[in-house]
Amino acid sequence: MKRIYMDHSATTPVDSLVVDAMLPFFSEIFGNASSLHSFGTEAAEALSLARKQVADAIGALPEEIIFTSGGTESDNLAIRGVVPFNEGKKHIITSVIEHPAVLNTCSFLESLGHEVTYVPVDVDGIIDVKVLEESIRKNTAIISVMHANNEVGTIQPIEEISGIAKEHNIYFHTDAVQSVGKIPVNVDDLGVDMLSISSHKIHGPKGVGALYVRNGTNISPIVFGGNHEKGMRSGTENVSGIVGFGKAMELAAERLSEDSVHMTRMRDSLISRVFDTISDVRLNGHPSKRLPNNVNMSFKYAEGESMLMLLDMQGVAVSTGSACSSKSLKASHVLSALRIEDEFIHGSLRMSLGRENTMDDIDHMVDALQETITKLRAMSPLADR
Amino acid sequence: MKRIYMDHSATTPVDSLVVDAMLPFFSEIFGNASSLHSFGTEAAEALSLARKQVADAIGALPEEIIFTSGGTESDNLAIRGVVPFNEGKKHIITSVIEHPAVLNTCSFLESLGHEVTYVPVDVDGIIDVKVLEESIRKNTAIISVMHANNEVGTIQPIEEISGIAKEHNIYFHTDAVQSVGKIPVNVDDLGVDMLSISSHKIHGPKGVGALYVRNGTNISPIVFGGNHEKGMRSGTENVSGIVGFGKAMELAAERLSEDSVHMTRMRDSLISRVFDTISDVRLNGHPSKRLPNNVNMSFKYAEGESMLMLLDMQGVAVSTGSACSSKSLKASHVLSALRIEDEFIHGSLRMSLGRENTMDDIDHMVDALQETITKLRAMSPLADR
Amino acid sequence: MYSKKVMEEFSNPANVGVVEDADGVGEVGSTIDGDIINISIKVKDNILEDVKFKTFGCVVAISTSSAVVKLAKGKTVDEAMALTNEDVISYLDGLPEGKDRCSGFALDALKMAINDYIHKNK
Amino acid sequence: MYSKKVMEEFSNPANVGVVEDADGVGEVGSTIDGDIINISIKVKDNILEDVKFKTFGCVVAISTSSAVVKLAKGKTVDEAMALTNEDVISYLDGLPEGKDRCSGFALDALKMAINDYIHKNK
Ligand SMILES: Cc1ncc(COP(=O)(O)O)c(C=O)c1O
Ligand SMILES: Cc1ncc(COP(=O)(O)O)c(C=O)c1O
Ligand code: FES
Ligand code: FES
Repeated sequence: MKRIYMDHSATTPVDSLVVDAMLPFFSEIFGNASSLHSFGTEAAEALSLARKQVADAIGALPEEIIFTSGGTESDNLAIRGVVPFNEGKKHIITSVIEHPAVLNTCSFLESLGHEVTYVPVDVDGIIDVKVLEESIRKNTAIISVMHANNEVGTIQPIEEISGIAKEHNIYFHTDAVQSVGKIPVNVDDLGVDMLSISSHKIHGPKGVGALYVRNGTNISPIVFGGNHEKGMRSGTENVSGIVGFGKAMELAAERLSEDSVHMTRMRDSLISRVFDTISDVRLNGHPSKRLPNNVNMSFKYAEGESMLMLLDMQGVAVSTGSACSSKSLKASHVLSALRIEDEFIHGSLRMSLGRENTMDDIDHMVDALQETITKLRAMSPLADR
Repeated sequence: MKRIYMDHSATTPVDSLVVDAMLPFFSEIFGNASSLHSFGTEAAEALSLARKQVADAIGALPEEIIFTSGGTESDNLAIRGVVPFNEGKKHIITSVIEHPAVLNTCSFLESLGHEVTYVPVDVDGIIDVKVLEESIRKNTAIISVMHANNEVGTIQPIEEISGIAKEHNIYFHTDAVQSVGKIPVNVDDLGVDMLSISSHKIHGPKGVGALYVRNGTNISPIVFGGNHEKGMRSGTENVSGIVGFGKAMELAAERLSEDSVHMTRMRDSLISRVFDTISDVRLNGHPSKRLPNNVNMSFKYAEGESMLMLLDMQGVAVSTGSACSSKSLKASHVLSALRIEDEFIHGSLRMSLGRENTMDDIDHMVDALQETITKLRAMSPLADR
Repeated sequence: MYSKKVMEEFSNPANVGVVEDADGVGEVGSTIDGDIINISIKVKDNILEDVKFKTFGCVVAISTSSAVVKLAKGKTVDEAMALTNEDVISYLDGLPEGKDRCSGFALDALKMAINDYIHKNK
Repeated sequence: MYSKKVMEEFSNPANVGVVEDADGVGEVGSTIDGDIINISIKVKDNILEDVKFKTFGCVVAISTSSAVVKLAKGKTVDEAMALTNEDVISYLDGLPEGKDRCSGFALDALKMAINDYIHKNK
């Protein structure tokens, strides 16, 4: 059976060029980058190159890159890192549709006595900039709004928000985990002080990421030890992982225009063909301000997990926005924030495209989806009411 | 030039069997272990196997293993993790010769108002158990003492200390980053509640580690997000890294007796040949209670960095306990704690052996060392006084 | 995650539909919650001659619906009323931890249908 | 990390030793600190005819010692006294950041030796 992977927002296959770049760093150039001998300096040089590759891809300076264990840690570091430098500033502004890495970091800080404003979004998932601006207080330490949403792909007006933050002299962080490699991400154009990236979302290895921290932005670490990464992130550097991440960032930048054209074509074709062939369906997220690789649609009379599993049996891998945590079948906080109607909210599918998908995959996907929906609707007591 | 690596306490080359185990997990079995589809379940199964491999190697249960980004994060998680569950218990006991991952975590907690007792060691590096016991207070939350020291290789009486901790109903954590794969490490024999491991010290990949947390031990996370690792460590799991780590743990356990015999033979030969051929030298650390792979010796009239660099030019990679941080030529906190005399403290070398070293390497090392010491002593104004 | 048996019942469910001229009907759930299970029965000589289901819901909801219907079919009213959650779960070779939310719904719907039948025939 | 020139001077230092019948001697450092630089000079017709060093210390200490001695040799007393840290560092094609602790010691030792000579010949 042909297997088609359309869950690139969850993770991506590592590009073969990235694997090739990593391979020498397991058993040949294996030194600890902190060691003074030649095994160490070789490793340190590899880190320098990767740091430059990451920096170049987002228009930053190498010294502004802190390597972390992934997007989650980067988000934690950005938000918790500024707190000690803002004695008395105990207010944080973020959006209701952030990734759990941001939301749960905020709840943690709330448990320590910080206050957090969660700014709402409109039905397309765009943050209410007016509410955001109004919620700024004298003691606001940081604003954190994601560049593009991982579930519905909506792209936020980051330039506008960063302008507001700058006006009020507040640090601004954006989670760009989903946008890097899909749309242009330049720290100066975006006007951000901090920006999170994750390697495994851009065909790099898992367990690596970075936080961009603009020169002059004071943060303190959240992991303590041997003072690696200029003291901002202790722990022996994951050299092979960072080398792969650097290569993946280089490739992402090089291929951005080609990749985004290719993904946009597939995305638009998939959306229009689903609308053409399946009834009672809606597109979730913004119709145009969305990632080129994100298709999030809801189907009446079909439940997310069931669709996902039937599709999987046909070799097609996608994701759903509804999840069962035993006590309840929870709709995702993002779809809820977009105020999706009850009949649609439990029947959402996210089909996230990648560089290696083809138009053939789209055909296959539409066929599998039709079969799946037909089958589930035939079973549903709601479909014929 | 033949290159000889004798810095295995800093990091190790990844075993080729480990690399082989990892390779399929980059571009073939690349799913996110949280995904419900088959790409995801394949990844989740790989994690389960690795969790069992790690658990089995230390006599633990799979559910007692939390994967982290390395030894540093494991140490942070262990010590900071118990704090929120010990309201009012604001006292920590550790030793003066811990790794910076423990010491700097403790200083961080001190900055938050916690109190830390740093128990001294004797001239061989063995912790003063009597002082440790006497420093226990009503509000002691945790005792953290490393299993074996990374610089001088001294092995601590962990069973004795854990017995004391148990008697007083205090959580006990040990940093076993250096001992795993070199001496037996069994969580029940050691009687520990928590134990840190790092993959790259045992021929596994960098950027992965684990914290063993005994069932019933309450800790809270230090990285927040999607609640991976049962909520104890958020962030998409580094599947390929964890698979490699699992394999490395399996190999470490399988080869333990063979490896330790081999390393002990090389160690003892290296030590006695250095004593035989070079004057004014001392062995740092305990003469017998030391890791089979650790040789730490100090040479009068020769400075550490200079020795290291001359050896490196002869293709031999070792490490030194003295480091220049610009303002001062700092002797390591470990050597200082062992009260090594001034003439010896800046002239220390750590030669840490690995599975792949041979008796030939020892010959080569002794020759290179003799040449190095001769050269530096000829230059030293002290040697002929 | 799911047992083979669960996936079998889920992907090839038998007895989907609504029994014609049903003697009893039971329905559990709502769209807000994300699942609805409808079970209808035909009873003859105190025996559940025909049982059918229609389910909107997760894998567990669908597979337990199919299982419950199979288990109930051919049984007497009393035997069917005596069916337990454990019967259903063991028929399915177990359900994964944390996925027990929907596991009782199908049985609830069956019993509701039987009660409906009993009530109507009192 | 270190420039080629630093490693050259470090691994092949010239003029190691103590000048016989030295006209001036300078010594900086202590075993506690971890480095000692000893420089001895022979002066003839106001020119540093011979300069030698003995150094216990790090790569920077040794390479700057060798560099200072090479720079001073053949110079007049005044020229040698005018040597700056920058002269030494540029001769070595730079020193890595954070490794500047020992960079001035060798020059200090040289000037101490020259002052010793001047003092003795007053
Ligand atoms: C928007 C966003 N932020 C953060 C993360 C977390 O990154 P990582 O998986 O590297 O921990 C993800 C992905 O899981 C994401 O989609
Ligand atoms: C004793 C000890 N603990 C902790 C660590 C930190 O582990 P990692 O390098 O995986 O962060 C090391 C090694 O650096 C170590 O030797
Ligand atoms: S929603 Fe059906 S079992 Fe969880
Ligand atoms: S100790 Fe010599 S430069 Fe640092």
